[in-house]
Amino acid sequence: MLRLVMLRPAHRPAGLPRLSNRYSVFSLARHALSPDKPWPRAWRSPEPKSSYDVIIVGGGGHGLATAYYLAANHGITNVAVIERSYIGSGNVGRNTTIIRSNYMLGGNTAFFEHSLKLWEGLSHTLNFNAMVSHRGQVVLAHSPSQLDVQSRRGNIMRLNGIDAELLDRGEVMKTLPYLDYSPEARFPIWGALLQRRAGTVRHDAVAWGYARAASNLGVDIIENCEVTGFVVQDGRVSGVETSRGRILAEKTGIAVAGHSSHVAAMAGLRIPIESHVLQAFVSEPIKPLVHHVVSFGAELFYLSQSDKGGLVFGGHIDGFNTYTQRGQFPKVQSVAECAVSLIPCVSRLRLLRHWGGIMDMTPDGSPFIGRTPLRNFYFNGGWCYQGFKATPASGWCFAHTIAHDEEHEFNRDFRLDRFEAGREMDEHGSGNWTYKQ
Amino acid sequence: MLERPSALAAVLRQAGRSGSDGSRALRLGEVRGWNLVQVAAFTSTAAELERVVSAALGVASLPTIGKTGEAGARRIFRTGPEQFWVTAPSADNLATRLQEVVPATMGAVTSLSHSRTRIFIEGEPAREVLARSIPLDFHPAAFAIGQFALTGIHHTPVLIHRAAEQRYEIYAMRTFALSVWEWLTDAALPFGYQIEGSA
Amino acid sequence: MLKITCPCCGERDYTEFRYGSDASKPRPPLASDDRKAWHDYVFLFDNPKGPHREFWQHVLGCRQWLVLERNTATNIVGASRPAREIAGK
Amino acid sequence: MSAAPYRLDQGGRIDRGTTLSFQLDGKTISGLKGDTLASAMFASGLTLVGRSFKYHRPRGLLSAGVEEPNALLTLGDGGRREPNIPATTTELVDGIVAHRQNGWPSVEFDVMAVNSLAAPLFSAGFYYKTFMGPARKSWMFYEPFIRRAAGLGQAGYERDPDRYDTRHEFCDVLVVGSGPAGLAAAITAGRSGARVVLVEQDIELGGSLLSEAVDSDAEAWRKARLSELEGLANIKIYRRTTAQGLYDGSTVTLIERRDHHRPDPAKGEARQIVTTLRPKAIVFATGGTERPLVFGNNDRPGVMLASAVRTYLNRYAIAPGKRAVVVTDNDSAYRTGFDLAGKGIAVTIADLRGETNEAIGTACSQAGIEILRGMAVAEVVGNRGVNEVELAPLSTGSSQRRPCDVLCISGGWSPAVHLTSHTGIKPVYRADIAAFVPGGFAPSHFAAGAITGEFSTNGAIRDGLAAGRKAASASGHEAPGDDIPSLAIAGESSAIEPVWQAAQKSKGKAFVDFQNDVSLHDLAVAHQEGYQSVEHLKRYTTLGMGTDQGKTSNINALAIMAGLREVDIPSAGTTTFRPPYSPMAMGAIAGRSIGHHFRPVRRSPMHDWHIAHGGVLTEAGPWMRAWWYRWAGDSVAKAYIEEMRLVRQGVGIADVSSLGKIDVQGPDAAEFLNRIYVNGFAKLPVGKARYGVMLNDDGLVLDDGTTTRLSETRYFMTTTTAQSGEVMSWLEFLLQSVWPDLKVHVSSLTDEWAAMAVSGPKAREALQLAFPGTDLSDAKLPYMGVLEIEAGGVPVRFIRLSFSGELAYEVYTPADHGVALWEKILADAAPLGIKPYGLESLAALRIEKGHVAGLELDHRNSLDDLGLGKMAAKEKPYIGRALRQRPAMQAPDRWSLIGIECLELGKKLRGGSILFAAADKIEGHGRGYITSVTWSIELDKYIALGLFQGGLKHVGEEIICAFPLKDEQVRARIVSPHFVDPKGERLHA
Ligand SMILES: Cc1cc2nc3c(=O)[nH]c(=O)nc-3n(C[C@H](O)[C@H](O)[C@H](O)COP(=O)(O)OP(=O)(O)OC[C@H]3O[C@@H](n4cnc5c(N)ncnc54)[C@H](O)[C@@H]3O)c2cc1C
Ligand SMILES: NC(=O)c1ccc[n+]([C@@H]2O[C@H](COP(=O)([O-])OP(=O)(O)OC[C@H]3O[C@@H](n4cnc5c(N)ncnc54)[C@H](O)[C@@H]3O)[C@@H](O)[C@H]2O)c1
Ligand SMILES: Cc1cc2nc3c(=O)[nH]c(=O)nc-3n(C[C@H](O)[C@H](O)[C@H](O)COP(=O)(O)O)c2cc1C
Ligand SMILES: [Zn+2]
Repeated sequence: MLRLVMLRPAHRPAGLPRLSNRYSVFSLARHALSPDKPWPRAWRSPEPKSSYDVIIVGGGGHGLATAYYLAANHGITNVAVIERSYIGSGNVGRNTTIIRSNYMLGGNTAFFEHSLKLWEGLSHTLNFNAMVSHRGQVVLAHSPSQLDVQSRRGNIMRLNGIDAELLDRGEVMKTLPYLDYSPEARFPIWGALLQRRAGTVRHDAVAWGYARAASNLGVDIIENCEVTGFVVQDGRVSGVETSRGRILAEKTGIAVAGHSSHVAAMAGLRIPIESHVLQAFVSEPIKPLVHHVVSFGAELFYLSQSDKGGLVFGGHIDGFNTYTQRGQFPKVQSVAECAVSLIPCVSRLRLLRHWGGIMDMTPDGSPFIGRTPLRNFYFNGGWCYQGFKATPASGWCFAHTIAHDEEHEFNRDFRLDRFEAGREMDEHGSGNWTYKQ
Repeated sequence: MLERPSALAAVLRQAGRSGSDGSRALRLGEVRGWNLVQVAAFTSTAAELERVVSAALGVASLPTIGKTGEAGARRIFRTGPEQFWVTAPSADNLATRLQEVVPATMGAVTSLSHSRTRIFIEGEPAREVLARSIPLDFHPAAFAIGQFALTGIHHTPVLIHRAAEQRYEIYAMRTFALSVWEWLTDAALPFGYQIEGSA
Repeated sequence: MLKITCPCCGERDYTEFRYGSDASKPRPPLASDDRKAWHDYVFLFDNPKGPHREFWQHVLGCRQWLVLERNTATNIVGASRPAREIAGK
Repeated sequence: MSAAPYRLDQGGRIDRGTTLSFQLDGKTISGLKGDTLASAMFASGLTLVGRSFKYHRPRGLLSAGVEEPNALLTLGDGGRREPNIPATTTELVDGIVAHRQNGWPSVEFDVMAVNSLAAPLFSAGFYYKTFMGPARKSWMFYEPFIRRAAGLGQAGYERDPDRYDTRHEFCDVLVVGSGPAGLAAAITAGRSGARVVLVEQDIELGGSLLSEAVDSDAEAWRKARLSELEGLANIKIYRRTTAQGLYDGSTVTLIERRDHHRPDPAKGEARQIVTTLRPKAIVFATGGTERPLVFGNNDRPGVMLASAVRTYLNRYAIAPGKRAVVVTDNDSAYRTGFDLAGKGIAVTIADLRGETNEAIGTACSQAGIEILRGMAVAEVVGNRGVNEVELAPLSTGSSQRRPCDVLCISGGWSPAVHLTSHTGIKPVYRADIAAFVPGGFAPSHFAAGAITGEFSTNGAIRDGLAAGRKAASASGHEAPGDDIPSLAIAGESSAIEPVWQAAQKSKGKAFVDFQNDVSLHDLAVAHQEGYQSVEHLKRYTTLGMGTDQGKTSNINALAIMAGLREVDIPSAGTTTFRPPYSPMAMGAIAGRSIGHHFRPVRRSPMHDWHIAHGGVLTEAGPWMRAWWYRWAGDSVAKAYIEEMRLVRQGVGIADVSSLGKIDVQGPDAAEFLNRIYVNGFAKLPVGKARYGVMLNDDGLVLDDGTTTRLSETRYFMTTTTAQSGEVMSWLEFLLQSVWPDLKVHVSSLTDEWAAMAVSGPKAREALQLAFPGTDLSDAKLPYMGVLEIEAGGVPVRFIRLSFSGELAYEVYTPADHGVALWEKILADAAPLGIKPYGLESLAALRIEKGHVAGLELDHRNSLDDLGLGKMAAKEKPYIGRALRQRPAMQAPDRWSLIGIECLELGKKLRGGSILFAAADKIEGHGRGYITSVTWSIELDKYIALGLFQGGLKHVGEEIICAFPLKDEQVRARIVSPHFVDPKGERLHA
């Protein structure tokens, strides 16, 4: 599998804009010297055509990446991305931006590592600085058996050519001196799994960068256009109904994350997803304080510091399905409890803002990318907590699947019907969450 | 009867702590020497069970949820649609009595005497301490004397009963009792508290 | 704060409850070996944007399972009933 | 020169009797009680409050309230260090240590100011366009510089010594804000007898009235209202308390600041308290915020909001200088002119509007105020302060210069619609007042005063009265008809003709967002590049993303963008308002649920005994459990071996009280168990125990344990420690919502019974010594048998089953008697050398025996994976049967349970090792992994349990256990997981 990753020109600088609007320190200088010379639009804002070869529903990270790779890798440029609001208005624009490839199940490891490799070259590929920061992620273990579980993960990573290091308590203390190592700590720190190549990415830039590069390759990005239905005839989808009229397409793919069930239902599909709200939190901007992505092991909680200076926190879903992009205060409290218990010095930092995003939760915590019971109709969703890091590979694989009407081996196991076969992909062994909210 | 060491034995030996103004406006401790029996009907036998149990306890009817019923030294809490908790002094062989009147076909009688630790908190700031622990309205009008609620303190289930104007009794799970105690005394810190009754 | 009215205990914070997902799915009879039916029951969701009928259990309370009507587009909660009243229906 | 050159010698709401002093960048500065840090600095002539974020431009006070974008200080030091605190909202108390931010070496001489030379390079989004080369990961090189340049204040690594608390509160009516509207609402609602809570972020009640002269009618009115408030016992007043967010279910979070009390954590005093308030009805009376005007160098120190100047003048008795210029597009700013003139300050008002209301005009000439109509700012002369302003006509005419020390600006007012928008109700635009007002309200929510666009004091009072009455009745109370005296304030007027960008002709950068240095030019760039949606604009330029959340900049920005797009303001829309209204400390949100109190601890009845007798405890979920005992060694590695030996060769006792225990009662109990366990329970005889496994509906293993039949209708079920809660809820779900017809009742007995395992060849002897009168012979109590006795009036239950594989008994007694029984067995059986053993050896012993536990029961495995397939009954239905049959779950090559023995002396097996067949290339995902490992005292080698592709089909085959994290590979062999006593003879001994 890995060799395959090498062969693929993952970061081939496809879709490099015409020199005139290529970004560089020189273009900045040019514009600085002649302030009246306007910058070109980052992406075109065309009227929708009456038909396309491929329509991608959803202008989030995955939809835009899919459009880009359709054009860049498969030469399919007569493509429209249809977004009901502004691009990046969904989870790509509201997530805690962590990227990593510490996955241990067969179906996951290669996919997420492929994604991390694509991240590594992304700013170059797109000629848009997405601030891909490989600052490293430390996943803490609070008991010997948790350390064993981390070890299994780390070993799989190493066996697949992915960087991973096991830290003992002392090494964690050196790396993250500000954690609570006192006897006061409710859950002592035993060690951790470190992936140095993991890190964060400037989330909005991912949407804009893919949009710009795709647009430069001829993809139409159509904002403020809501898909309200699909044109379905005897088991085949041939277009979409939108708030701006009917648009036909050879092939249609949906990548609408939290709205997956809702949109799939328009095509008569019932899928294994429930939509839950996940909250995120940011503190006031401060000078550099936390230099890694830190993940708590006692409860689902993680934080990192954005380049702008805010500490960005994330936790668990609120725990009931909803389509409102706002959370409940008790979850804000439990996240603050985790933050202060893990890193006592954040006590005096102030929460600036908190918000929510609609998460497409699946019973086993793994996503779907592939064909559907309907012909020429493809589905991408069910990303749970992990879709941001997946963005490049997801778009890459979804584009492949749509172009060849066949799953790539990277997304072979992300099938919509895997539960019928009994092929759950429970990466974290948390079991079917629908029993255990 | 063997003496029964308390789940709070260690802390009950302490004296308490003075609050920010040097006084001890609260009294905390554990109520000892009582038993707890749970009696529950099956959906279809609810009415029948209420009849025989109220007869056995010598009350006209069993209380509705939220209100306690008194039968001599015994106190009755409805803890579910057709489930009751009855407390009584240790001497009272309540469990046996109820087992006699409630056949297995009618319901389940379960002794829970050791399952719960009964913590009391008393004094003017008690309500504020509860406000810092439980998401319920303890305004005297909203939570009258004799009322009780099944709720949680610090993530653990409790039954809280307003026993008097400024006295609340908290039935906490035995295995979590010390945690609940630590939580309450920590909340009580600014007001000061005297620990009563040593184990 | 989502507030849920427990048919037994009255109105409480949702934090006293445990969510149990969609309550409108027909559960196949125990004896059924119909894998398709069981698969649909266990793994598929309507997950509607709007009125939703769902299970909750009052774990920090009377431990009753109940069925709540809630609008997932607004989080506005409606009526709740003891789960057993709709059992099998 | 006096300590406070700008302080007037009369007026203001400061207590001239009480001088307080604080440190700013090491210098001692004094102020008066009633000052904020900002007013104290201002009074003492300190007008340079900080440096700007990007260009490090000198900045002064813009406002006098929460909206302040510039005057952010770092307060305190050590663990109390707190960055980004607005000087305008910090009440002055003695001894505050403050530092200005973002200037190096000092705010006065900031070398980074060179940035402003390169300003053209740093236009909106510049960092998306560069820092990409030369290499693929180049950002890793640039990022540290960018990070250091970004951020505002510097936080420290020390632990916060202060204490915080959280609480819950309920009331009938909440009134947010104590201006004229809020006061009127609170009093009206209060008169109805409703439980009213009034919250005000300021230290005093009165809102905008606090900016009125102390000898005014307004002040008299305010005092009268306060005394009525004090008289109403049912009104609870929270000062220094901000309503931070409105959440679903009409819940509001409050944060109360008590810093001025200097709370002492040692005495349990909280520095800040967060309250989750659940009002039945709410009146939002949050007022409004004045907007700046956008023109060149509008960020110079000395350029201030007109209303703020009035506040400093009237509330803090500060004269901002000798000469003032006021620039406005609306009437409200004139009152600043009047009040300044009243203090003998020369005032010129430049009104952007062509003509203005006559009455005001005449009033001005009477007050000796010069009015220049249709004029805009062309140039602000001065760098660290304002010396002169050049005013240019918007249409024709000649420009004028006016020397001045302060430039008061007003671009109109924005109602504080934050809270009312938090639950998703978008505010709507009203062109007549050029402002967004709440777009609607949830049931029993109301608003009054400036938040609704009612900008007159009297109107606000009327509004408040009406809203207070409505709120009272929404909460089930009726307010009496009584009125509230009205209050007419002379010169109050708010007519406006908005001029969103008054910059056409002006020199220098025109700032829209002061804190994030977002200028008019940046908006233009964003527009050119297509970041035109207000949300894109915000994210691309960071406009409104600072600590002030754009309170002074958002509306200007979206109006300007609407202009660039040539659409109207409503179709441009606002960005989303999110909590908190103003930043709040993480520590305050967490309250006391931190450190030891982070989560509750669950303790066994024998907890204290273990500690007192050399037990070393460890976390197991919520539980603290005895891990190993010092009698057996000085480290877990040594001790668990000794403890194993104890059990294999003699007898030991272990605390297993954490096992889930469930009482299952009723005529249908047998049927119920028969449905939930894969194996049959219908025919289990009374007095017998049986091991059972439960599946979830999905056919994967949920839990295992033994269930004992105590009588025809009563069973005693045990579950694993980890799953006890899950199983309990699951059983209740089935009984209540699937099979309500079954006559079965379940209740948790986990807390009721203490449990101990007495294990080892001498276990029977040991118990016999403890219970001489009881016949424990194999005949009386065979394997899987149960015996219930009374010993000294205490019930004791023996269940003969074994986790270790040795002759063993689980002994149960009511929890309070746990220690007594435990000690009795230890004492009576002492001659046999009985000792306690802990979790580590417990686990090691079960590995030797091949019992699956937590690490194998990880929700991924099927019955067959765990080698338990044969347990499943053929005929009877049980939960999970259907989905257990899914093809992939029946596949022959699934990973299933195996035993592993180490083949290399001196090497150890490790949990988490990946397994390969001897011939395999060591890469990829292998054929399985190790779940649990122990040293086997029976076999004198490391052994393990694990899952392997094809499982026991491969018994005898050699495998490689790879642990690349430590660069280890160990040769091992697949064997039966039952390492000791495969035939189970010891069990039956
Ligand atoms: C708070 C939070 C934190 C997270 N943290 C992380 C993290 O740290 N790491 C990580 O890897 N993942 C994280 N995730 C998950 C990740 O953000 C998502 O899985 C991922 O962004 C989903 O893919 P997307 O970007 O395509 O979705 P989105 O950005 O949501 O795109 C879906 C788009 O579809 C559009 N759409 C919906 N319905 C229609 C319609 N009818 N017509 C047209 N368009 C429509 C939406 O408007 C939206 O723009 C987090 C998620 C949240 C909410
Ligand atoms: N254009 C104008 O002339 C104009 C514009 C706005 C206001 N005003 C004046 O303002 C007054 C309006 O009265 P009002 O009562 O509506 O507003 P107000 O400004 O007098 O009072 C609002 C109060 O609410 C408080 N507040 C705001 N948000 C809060 C929160 N989240 N938590 C706690 N407290 C919060 C503020 O601190 C303030 O004290 C009138 O006197 C009017 O003259 C005039
Ligand atoms: C990684 C990250 C960092 C953020 N940093 C800030 C910030 O510094 N200031 C701010 O106001 N908002 C910040 N936000 C939150 C956004 O303002 C916004 O709330 C979020 O993208 C959700 O959009 P919405 O609130 O418009 O629904 C950040 C968001 C993310 C995902
Ligand atoms: Zn209840």
